[in-house]
Amino acid sequence: MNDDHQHQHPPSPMALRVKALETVLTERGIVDPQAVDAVLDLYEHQVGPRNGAQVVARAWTDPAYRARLREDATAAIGEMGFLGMQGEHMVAVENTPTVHNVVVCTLCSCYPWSVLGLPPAWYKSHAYRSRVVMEPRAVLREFGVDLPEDVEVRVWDSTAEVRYLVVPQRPAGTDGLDEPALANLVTRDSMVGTAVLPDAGSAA
Amino acid sequence: MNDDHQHQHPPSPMALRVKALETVLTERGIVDPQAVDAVLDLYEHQVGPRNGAQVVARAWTDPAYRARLREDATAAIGEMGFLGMQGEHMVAVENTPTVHNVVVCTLCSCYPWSVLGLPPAWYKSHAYRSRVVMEPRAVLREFGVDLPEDVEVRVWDSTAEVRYLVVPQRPAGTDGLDEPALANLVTRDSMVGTAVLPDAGSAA
Amino acid sequence: MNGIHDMGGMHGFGAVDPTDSEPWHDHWESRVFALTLAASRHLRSNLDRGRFQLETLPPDAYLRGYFERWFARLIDQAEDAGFIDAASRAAIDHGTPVPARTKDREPLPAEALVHVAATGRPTARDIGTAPVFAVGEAVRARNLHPAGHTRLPGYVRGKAGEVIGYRGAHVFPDSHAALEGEDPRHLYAVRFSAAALWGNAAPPGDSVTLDLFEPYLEAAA
Amino acid sequence: MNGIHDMGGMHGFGAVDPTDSEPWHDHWESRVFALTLAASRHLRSNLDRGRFQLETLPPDAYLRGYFERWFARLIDQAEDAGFIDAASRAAIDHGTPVPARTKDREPLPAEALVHVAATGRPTARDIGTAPVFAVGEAVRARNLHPAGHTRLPGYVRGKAGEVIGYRGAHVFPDSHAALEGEDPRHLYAVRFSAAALWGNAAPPGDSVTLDLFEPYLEAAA
Repeated sequence: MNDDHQHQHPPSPMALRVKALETVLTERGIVDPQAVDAVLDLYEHQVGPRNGAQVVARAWTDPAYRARLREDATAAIGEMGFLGMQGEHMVAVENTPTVHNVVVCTLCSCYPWSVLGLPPAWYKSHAYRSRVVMEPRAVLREFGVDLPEDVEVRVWDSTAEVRYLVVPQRPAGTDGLDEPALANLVTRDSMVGTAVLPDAGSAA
Repeated sequence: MNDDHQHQHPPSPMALRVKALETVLTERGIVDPQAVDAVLDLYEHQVGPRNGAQVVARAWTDPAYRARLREDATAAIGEMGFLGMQGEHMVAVENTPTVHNVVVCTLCSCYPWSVLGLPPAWYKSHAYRSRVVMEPRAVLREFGVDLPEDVEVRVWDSTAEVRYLVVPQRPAGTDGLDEPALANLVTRDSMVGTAVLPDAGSAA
Repeated sequence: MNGIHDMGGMHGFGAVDPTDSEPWHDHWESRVFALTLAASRHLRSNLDRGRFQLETLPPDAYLRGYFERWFARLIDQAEDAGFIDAASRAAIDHGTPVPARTKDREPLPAEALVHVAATGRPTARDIGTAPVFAVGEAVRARNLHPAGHTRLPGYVRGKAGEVIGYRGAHVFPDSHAALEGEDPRHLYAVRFSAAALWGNAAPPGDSVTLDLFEPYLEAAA
Repeated sequence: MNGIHDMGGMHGFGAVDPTDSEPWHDHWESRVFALTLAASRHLRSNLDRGRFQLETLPPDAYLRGYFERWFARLIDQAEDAGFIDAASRAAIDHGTPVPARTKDREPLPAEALVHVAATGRPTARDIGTAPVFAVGEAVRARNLHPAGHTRLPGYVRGKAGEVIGYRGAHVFPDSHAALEGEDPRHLYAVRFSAAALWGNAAPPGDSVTLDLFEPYLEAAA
């Protein structure tokens, strides 16, 4: 897989440097290349936003679960088997008609890997990190989310080892859907707080 | 002079870019190359720290002048003909056995050109700008100035169009010197506040 | 430290690009990510020290890009730990193959690494003291400017907020990053009104909440 | 704006090198300096706007170096004013000669430029109002975060100090940089104790004094 990928273009200076460093670290016994491949496989194919979407769909449909998620998100997410690195201590924050939550890590780019996978590049961008705490509404507009003035915006800056999962509002018109169908509606960005889920049947 | 200088080394990419921009600006009539040369001649050969040194030496020897410098430095420096761009509004701050003054511009690199000439590179460095307001004593130690704890350090951040001239303490052992001889002892850095003048006869 | 990484509230970085939505732009970025995890056993670092090692890169290097700085950190760590010297570092920088050496460590095997990733490393600790602040209490973030690692962002220092949650006691990053032990401290969710942080022009109901360690806080007057 | 230029109190830039004591490192730097002065008549800018044009460079470009950013500003200004287009900008970037064009302006002659440099451009103005604050009064720097140019550094915002001098009324940079007129305002020297700015670990007698415009200040409670 790696070779296929690298053969598409002449390798960049950074690609060559990384390859050289990997060679040294492998020869010295610092890394096992199979471990490198395995952890990439984990985050590219196993751990991702489908985990968080299942948590959200269950919270939408199971009031007792939702109560547990509010009370102790780490335990409630643990029930579903979605703990792991960068998800050891979880807090779920719920959007409502009057409250919109959005998550950032201004100091680096902390993100709840175990429920959302690895963060998108925009989450790690200097623009997002610097701006969303000071002008969240302007940033959200760049994501196409234009919040009314009477909706309270709560920004969560992940400054310690607590990781945040936004529980988006359940879209209107989804009463007939079961939990797996609901989970399919839940996008990654809606669980970071930079998207609002469209009503069912609307074009988006 | 320019050509001599440029022929010493193959021109750097920046040198080529600047030359190309100068050519465009000249052809379009935006700049007169003679004006460029003239203003460089002004700051390389006419306006420099010797101006400030004369102000300091006079303040040391002429109590009435020193009083005028305290009262209205712009007027007192104007008397000596040393006003000009980036020196339109001057304030003189005097070092004493218990007070040491040091000047910075954290936001850009404002500096009293008309009395000190153009600033040294260290004055414009990110290290100096960022650190001297928070840890002036540590920065001064990097200049070889180790101030006793009981000396009060006053940092002046040039955030508006007021420019500061530090009047260093007159070195001991200079009672017999006349004003021009005293001016020869006054260094640029002592008028920024990053140097203390050594006593006369000491090795430095 | 008051570093370039402490960028909450800065202007000048332009617009956010929501379409830049993948974890990496290039294959090498994924390798740097995974190498960093796979090598961690031998790098004399930890989660907090690793962050500090990013923060102490020269500011222009920090700004070069996310995985560019992970690479810079990894090569620094490898040099700190004695696995590469200046010559092999230069060779790596040129992207040239580096002479083979004897294997002198046992790398973390794939199963062990995946196990760590899939189970995590909790930072909560039991400590014998009661938390000083209560939920609902008014607190102020202290005006601290340590040269070392801290997780108290500049934009809240000196500002008053309210404790809205207690998170338990956790490994204290300021100590852990300095390799001075875990020194766990109570951790609180503290909510600041946007107006307290950014002035009265901010929308009245909006807020920013941070998880802040007890040593970062004092009772608000 | 809360830009990278507002670096007072930042860590991470290393030690100061007192031996780096000349105004420029290279001949081209002196040309950029003098070209900037010589071209100013035609560049639709002013002292304050020129500073803002440095501040709004991308942070990595800002950090590239002092005269590197003066060059970046000058070429931006030349493009803004219509003297170069994208093609000639690209040619300049490659350092290649740019096709000759008709002279369409009158440059500032040498004598006039030297006269300006040698006499200056005072920013003090007479305004009809009395200053609000008196010497000796306790004031607080407002917690302002404008997106535009300002000369209120981040490190004093929200902090209390004392007015130690009145400087007269001067051109207000926040307005002048936006090409919205001089709007002169009263200017004060305000002294902050180092402890107020940096916490109680700072040496007790030390202080930082800034020249701050009246709109940056409020009476301290």
